[in-house]
Amino acid sequence: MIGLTHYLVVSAILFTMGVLGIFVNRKNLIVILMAIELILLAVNLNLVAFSAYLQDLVGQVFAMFVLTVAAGEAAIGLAILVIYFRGRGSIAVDDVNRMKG
Amino acid sequence: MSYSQQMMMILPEIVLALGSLILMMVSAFAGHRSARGVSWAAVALLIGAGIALLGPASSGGVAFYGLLRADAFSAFAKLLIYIAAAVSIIIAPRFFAATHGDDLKPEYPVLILLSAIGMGVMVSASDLLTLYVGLELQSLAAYVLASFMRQDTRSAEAGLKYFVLGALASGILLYGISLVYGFTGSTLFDVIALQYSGGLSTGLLFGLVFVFAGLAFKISAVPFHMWTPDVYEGAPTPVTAFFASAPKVAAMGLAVRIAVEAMGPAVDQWRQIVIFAALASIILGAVAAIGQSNIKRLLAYSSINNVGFALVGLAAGTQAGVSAVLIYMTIYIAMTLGSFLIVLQMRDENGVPVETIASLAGMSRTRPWLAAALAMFMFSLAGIPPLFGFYAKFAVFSAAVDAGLFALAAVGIAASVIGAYYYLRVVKTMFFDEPAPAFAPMQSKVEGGLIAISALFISPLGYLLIPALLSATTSAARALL
Amino acid sequence: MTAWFESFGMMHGWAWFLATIIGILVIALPLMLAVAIVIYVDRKIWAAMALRRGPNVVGPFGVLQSFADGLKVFLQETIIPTSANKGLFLLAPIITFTVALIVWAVVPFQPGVVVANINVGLLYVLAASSLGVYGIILAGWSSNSKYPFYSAIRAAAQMVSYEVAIGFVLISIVLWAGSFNLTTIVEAQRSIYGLGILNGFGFNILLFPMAVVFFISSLAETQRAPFDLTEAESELVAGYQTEYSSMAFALFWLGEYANVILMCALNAILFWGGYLPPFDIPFLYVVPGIIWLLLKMGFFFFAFSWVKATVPRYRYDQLMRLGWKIFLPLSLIFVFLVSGFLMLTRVGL
Amino acid sequence: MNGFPILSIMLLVPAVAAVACLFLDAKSARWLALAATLVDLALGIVLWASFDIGGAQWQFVEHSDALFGSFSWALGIDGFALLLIMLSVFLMPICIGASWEAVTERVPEYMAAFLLTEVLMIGTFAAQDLFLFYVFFEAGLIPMYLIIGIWGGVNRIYASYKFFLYTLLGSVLMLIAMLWMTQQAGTTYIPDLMNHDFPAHAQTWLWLAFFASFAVKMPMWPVHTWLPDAHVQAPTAGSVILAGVLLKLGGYGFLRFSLPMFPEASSQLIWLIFGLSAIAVIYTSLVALVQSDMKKLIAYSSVAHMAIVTIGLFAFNRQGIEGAMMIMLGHGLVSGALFLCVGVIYDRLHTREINRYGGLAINMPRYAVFFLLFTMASIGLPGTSNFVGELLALMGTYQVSTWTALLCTTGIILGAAYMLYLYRRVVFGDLIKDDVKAMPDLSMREIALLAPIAAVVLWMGVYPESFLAPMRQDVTILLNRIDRAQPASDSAPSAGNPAAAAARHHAEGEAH
Amino acid sequence: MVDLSQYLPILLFLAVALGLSVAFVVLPMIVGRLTGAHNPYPEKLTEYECGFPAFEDPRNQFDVRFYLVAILFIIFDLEAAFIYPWAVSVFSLGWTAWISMMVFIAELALGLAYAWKVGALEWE
Repeated sequence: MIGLTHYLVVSAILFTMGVLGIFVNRKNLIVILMAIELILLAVNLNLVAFSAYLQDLVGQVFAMFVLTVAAGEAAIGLAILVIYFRGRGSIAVDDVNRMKG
Repeated sequence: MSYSQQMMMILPEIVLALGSLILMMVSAFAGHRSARGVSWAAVALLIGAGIALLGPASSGGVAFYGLLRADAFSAFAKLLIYIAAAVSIIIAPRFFAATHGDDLKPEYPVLILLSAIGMGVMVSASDLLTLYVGLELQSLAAYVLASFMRQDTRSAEAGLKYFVLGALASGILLYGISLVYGFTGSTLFDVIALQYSGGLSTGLLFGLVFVFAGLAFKISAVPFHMWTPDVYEGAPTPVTAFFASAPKVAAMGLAVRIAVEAMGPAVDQWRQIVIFAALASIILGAVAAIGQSNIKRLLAYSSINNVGFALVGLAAGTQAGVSAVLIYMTIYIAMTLGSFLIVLQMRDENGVPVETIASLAGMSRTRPWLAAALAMFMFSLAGIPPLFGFYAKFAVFSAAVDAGLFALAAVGIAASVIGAYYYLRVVKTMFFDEPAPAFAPMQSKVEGGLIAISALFISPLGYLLIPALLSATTSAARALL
Repeated sequence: MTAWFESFGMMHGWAWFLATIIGILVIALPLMLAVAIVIYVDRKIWAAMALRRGPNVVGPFGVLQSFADGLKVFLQETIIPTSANKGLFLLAPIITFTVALIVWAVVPFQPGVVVANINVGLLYVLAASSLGVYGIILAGWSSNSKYPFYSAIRAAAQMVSYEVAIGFVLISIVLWAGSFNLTTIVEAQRSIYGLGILNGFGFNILLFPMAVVFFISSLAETQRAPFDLTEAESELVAGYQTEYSSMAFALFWLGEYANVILMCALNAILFWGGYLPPFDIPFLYVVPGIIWLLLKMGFFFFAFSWVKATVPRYRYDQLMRLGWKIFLPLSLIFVFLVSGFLMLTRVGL
Repeated sequence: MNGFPILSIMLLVPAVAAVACLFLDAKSARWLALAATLVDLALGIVLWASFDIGGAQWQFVEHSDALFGSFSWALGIDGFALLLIMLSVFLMPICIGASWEAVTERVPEYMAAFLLTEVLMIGTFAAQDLFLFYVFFEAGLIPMYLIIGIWGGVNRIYASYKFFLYTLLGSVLMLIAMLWMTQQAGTTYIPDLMNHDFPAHAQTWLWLAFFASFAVKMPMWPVHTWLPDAHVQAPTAGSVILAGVLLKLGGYGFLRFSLPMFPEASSQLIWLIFGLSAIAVIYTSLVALVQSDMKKLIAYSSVAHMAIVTIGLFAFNRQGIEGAMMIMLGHGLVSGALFLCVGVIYDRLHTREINRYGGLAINMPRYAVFFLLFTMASIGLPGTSNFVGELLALMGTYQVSTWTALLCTTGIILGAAYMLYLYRRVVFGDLIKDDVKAMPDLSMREIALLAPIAAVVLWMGVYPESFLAPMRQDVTILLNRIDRAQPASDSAPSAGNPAAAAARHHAEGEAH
Repeated sequence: MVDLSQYLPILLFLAVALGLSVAFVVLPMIVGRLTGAHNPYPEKLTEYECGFPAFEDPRNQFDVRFYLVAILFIIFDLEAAFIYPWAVSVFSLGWTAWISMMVFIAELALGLAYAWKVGALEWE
C-alpha cells in the first residue's frame, strides 16, 4: 500500500530536481522558472500528503495558498523575464552577467 | 474577542492596504503627473500606519485564531519598516528624474507600500501560513521594484536574479514549512513549539534546517548571500536603499520570531546554524567587500557583514539577545539609509549618477559636510565608538557573552576588524586622496535634512536615546520570550 | 454491470474493471460516431441557412460524407515537415483529442449513469479542458512555421481569456448548487425557482445572464464562429493545423467537434437541467433522462451552427475586449449578486 | 567644588570648540582652539588645586545612571588619573601652538580633530564606567587616523591604516573581556570592578584580552611597529600628542585594570611582561641607534621607555608603580618636547634626515640649549624628570627580577648612546651646509612652547614630591589589593616568612 | 486517507483515450507505408509559405501583449481557486466569510481596473 513515506520520497526527489534545475541548468531561463514550479509542486505534494495523513485540513488550505501565490510569482517572473529579454535579446543563463564582482 | 477588536489589531495593515489600493487607482487614472502627489500620500499613509501602531496593534495579543500576533515586538519592527519605507519613497523622485529622464512612475510608492504591508504581516505572523503570505507579498513587490528601471539592462538583470533566487528561497522555506507542518501536525507557532520541546525527530530537524536556510536567503546571510551584490548594484539606488533596510528588518524579525517562538525549545539545534551563518557572514562580507570598486556593491557586502552581527544576537537566543537584534537593526537601518542617501548625491556635473568609490576622492574638500556625514556612517558601520554603531555591536556581543558564547563573540569581533578595513578605505578616499571632479550640488532640502537626521542619530548624541531604545526593545523581546 | 459480470463468477476487481472499460468505450466510440454525424449536421445546417444544399453525394442525403472524409484522410500520407519538431508535432493532436475525450468521464447522462462520480466534477472539467491549450500551442510551436505559430498564440490567448470568465461564471452555479459534483448540480436544478415547475438554473432570473455569458464563452472556448480567428483563412491559412495532414489533421477536427459537443452538454447540464425534463411535471419523467440530455445538446448544437452561419467574425481586439472588459467584470459582479442574494435568503442577516 | 561637574565641563569645552571650529575660517579656528585648550588647562589647574591629597580615593565623582541605559555616565578621578589629565591639558595648548604655522591646509578640521582628541583623552582618564572608558579609549582612533592621514607625510596612508587596524584589533578583544566581566560582576562601575575577585582561571583570559589592547597601545614589542610609522608620518603636533598622551593610555590601562582587577593573572604572567619588556628595551634601543630619521629614532626610544614603564608597573611594589607613573609623566613631556624640537627644524628645512643637519649650535644656540635639556632628560640625567622615574622603576623591578632589571638598565646606557649620538650629529659639528646656515633661531612662539615643558621637566627632577604625593595613597590601595598575588622574588634574600609563603602558595595554587 | 478509488475510472478513461488517439496517429502512418502513399520529397516537407522560402525565423518575437494576457490569466484564473472552496462552504461559515471574499473580489476587481486603465487590455 502506498503510504506517507512514498509521497515524501517523491516530493523529496522533485524538490531536489527543482533545486538542481536551478543550479545545474546553464541553458535557458525559462527552465529555471519551471524548476521553481517544480519545487513548489514538491511542497504541495508534501502538504497534501501530510494533510491526508494527519486528517487535518490545514495542509490542503496551505497548498491552495501556495498554488495561488506561486501563480502570482510566476506571473511576475515572466514579466521580469520579458523585460530582461527585450533589453538583452537573450534568455540564456550564461548571458546573465552584466554585473560581476 | 470580537471581530472589531481583531480588526483594530491589524489597523496599520488595513490603513496601508486601503490606502495603497486607492493610490494604485489614482496612479492608474491620473498617470505620471501624479507621481509626487502619490509619493507624499504614501508617506502620509505610512505615518498614519505608524500612529495606528499605538492602539491594540502593539498590545492586542493573538488575533484570528492564532494566525497573527499584535505585540510590542511586531510593533517595534513595523515602526522601523515604516520609517525605512517612507525614506525610500521620499528619496526616489529626484533619482528617477536624474536617470536618463526616466520619470518616477506613481506605482513606485504603491509597490513600496504593498511591500511594507507584507513585511508588517511577516513580523506579526504567529502561524506558518501568515508568515508565507506576508513573505510573498513583500517579495513580489520587491521583485518588481528591483527591475523598476525597465530600460536599464542592469536593473532588469537585478530583478531577474532577485526573482530567481528569491523564489528559490521561498521554495526552500516552504519545503521546510511543509516538513514542520507534517511532523508537528500544526502550523501554529505555539503548537509547533510544544512539539519541538519533546525531542527532535529527523523530520523536525530537516524542517528546521530548511526553514532556516530559506530565511538565510531572505536576510542574505552566508551561504545564501550571492544574490545580494548583484541586486544591490543593479537595482535603482532608492530601491537598493529600501532593500538594504526594511526587508532586512522584516526578515530578521521573522527569523527571530520563528527561532524563538516556534522553535525555541530546539535552541541548541538552530543555534549551531545561526552561529555558522553569523560568522560566515561577518567574515565573508568583510573579506569580499575589500576588492569592490562600486559603492553599492560595497554596501551590499556591508549589509551581509552586518546581518552576521545581528545574527550573533539571535544566536544568544535570550531576551537580551532578541532585544539586541532589534537595537542592531534600528541602528543599522539608520546607518545604511544614511549611506544610501549619500550615494544618491553622487552625481557628476551633468547630474548622471556615479557609483564608483574612486569618484568619492577628495570629497572632504569639495563637499565637506557630505564627506563628514559619510565618514560618520562608515565609522559607525565599522562599529568604532563613539558613533552609535558601536552600541549596536556592543548590544549583540553583550548578549552573546551573557549567553556564554565566548568563542562566537571573540571570533566575530575580531573579524569586525577586517570589516573596518574597507570602511576605512572609503574614508581614506574621501579625506586623504586628491579631489576628483566635484559632484553636482545637492538640490533637495529634504534629502539634506534626512542625511542630517540620520547622521545625528548615529553620532554620539544617539547614546542619549539608549534608555528609550532599550526599554522599547526589551518590552518587544519580552513579548516573545 | 459489475454485478452482472460477477454473476459469471469473476473476481470483484476484474468485474469492476471490465465494466468500467466497457462503460468508457460506450461513451468514447459513440462519441466519435457522433462527431462524424455532427460534422455532417453542421455542414447541412450551414448550407441550409445559406440556401445551399450541403453534402449530398455520399450516401442518402450525403449522410455518409463524414465517413468518406474519414476514410480519405486515413489513407493519406502523414507529412511531417523537415523543420518541425517531430515528437512534439505528433504529440499535439494526440493531446488535443485525448483531452477532448477524457472530460466526458464525469458527465452524467442519467441519475447515477456516469463513469466517475467524483465530488469535484466541475473542477475536473475545468482542469481537463484547460489542458487543451497545450495541444494547440504544441502544434503551433512544433510546426516551426509562421502561420501555425501565430495562430497557436492567438488561440491560446483567446482560450485562456474566456476560461477566466467561465471560471467566475461557474462559481455562481456552485454557489447555488452547493457542490462541484455534476450530478448534484443537475439535481439542484429540480424546480427550484421559476414558477416552481421549470427545471434549470437558466430559468432563474439571476442566473440567466450567466447562462448567456457561458454560452458565448463556450463559443469562444471552442473557437467556433464568430470567434474562429485562429483559422481565419485570409490571415492565417488554416491556423495551427496548417502543416498537418492525414489522421493527425483529422484528430484536430475530431477533437474540436468533440469539444463542441462537450460544451453543448455542459450548457445543458449546468444551466438547463441536464437529464431533467425542462418542466417539473411527473409524466415528463417517463422519458429517459438521456433523451432529454441529447435533445438539449442537439438544441445547443443547432444554436452553435446557427451562430456560425449568421454572425460575422469578430476582430481580435473585439474578441479580447469582450472577454476581459465585459464578461470578466460581469461575472465578478454576478458572483457578488448571487452570493449576496443567497446569503440573505439562506443565512439571513 | 562640591557638585560642580568640573570633569564634564572639561570635556564639554573642547567638544563644543571642536564643533565650532568646523564653522570658522583658519585664523579664528586657531584662536578658538588655543582658547579652548587654555581654558581646559586652567580648569585642570583648578582641578589639581582642589584635589584633596590623602582624601577620598575617588574625587570629583559624577554619576548619572539614566543617561545611557546599559552603561552610565560616571566620571571621577584618583591620583593617577589626575596626573595624566594634567599631562594632557598641559600638552594640548602646546600642540595647538606647534601647529600654528606648520599646518596651513584645512585648519578648521585640524583644530577640530585635536580638540576632539583632547576630549577623548580626558574622558579616558576620567571615566569610571567600564564601557564609557572603552568608548573614549577606542574613539581616539578616529581623530588620530584623520590627523595622520590628512596632514601626515608621504607614506601617511599606510601609517594611518596600520595605526588604526593594529589598535582596533587589540581593543575589540578587550571589549569581549569587558562584557564578560560586567556580566560576571554585575556592574560596570570601575571602582567596584577593581574590588571584584574574578575566578583565577578566568583572570588569565581576561588579562590576556586586556593585554592585547594595552600592549598595542603601549606599544610593547613585538606589536610596536605601528608606532614608528605613525610618528614619522604624523605632523609634529600629532607626534607630540601621540607620544605624550596616547601612549600613556596603555600604561594607564595596566594600572587601572590589569593589576587591580586580575592580580593573580598579573602575577602569573609576569614573565611575559618582563620578557617582552626586556627584549623591547634592548632591541628598540639598538634599532634607534641606527636610525637616520630623527622622528623614527625618538619613536623607538619611546618604545624602550614604555618598556621600562611596564616592568615597573608589574613589579608589584611601591617603587615600581610610582616609578612607572613618573616615567609616563616624564616621558610624556620629554618625548613631546623632543618631537617639538624635531618639528622646529623640520619646519625650517622640511627634512628629518639627521645627516642633513649639523652645527646647529652655532647658528641656533637657544635651540641647542633646549634640545640639550630634553636630550639629557630623555637619557635620565639626575635633576630631570626621567631620572626619578627610571630609578624608581628599576629599583622596584630589581626586587622581583634581578635579571630583568639588569637587562633593562642596559637600555639606559644604550639610550644615552643613541640620544647623544643624535645630538652630536644634529647640533654639534661644523656648520657647512648652506641651507642649514640660513636657519633662524627659535622664534618667540617656539620658545613659548618649549619653555613651559622645560620648566616642568626640571621641576619633576628636582622636586618629584609634588607629583608623587597625589598618587601615594592610590599606590597604597593598589598594593593592598594586589599584595596577595605578590610574585616570587629572586633578589630579596630574607629569613623567610612562613605565613606569607603559605599565602602565596595558596594563591598560586588557585592560579593554576 | 481520502478514498481515491472514485478517480480510478478517470485514469482508465485517460488510458483508453490516449490509446485511441495514438492509434489514430500511428495507424495511418503504417497504412500509408503499406499502401505506398508514403512518398516524401523535400518540397513537400518544407513548411507552408506563399511560394518562396521563408524570410525569417518563424518563432520570431511576437507581440508582448500575448505575454500580458498570459500573465493576467495566471492571476485571475488561479485567484479563482480561492473562491471555489469558499463557494461551497460560505453558507455554513456565515457573513464573515462572505465579507472576506467580497473584499478579495473587490481587490481583484481593482486589479482588473488598474490593468484596464493602464492599457494592458488594449489591442489596438
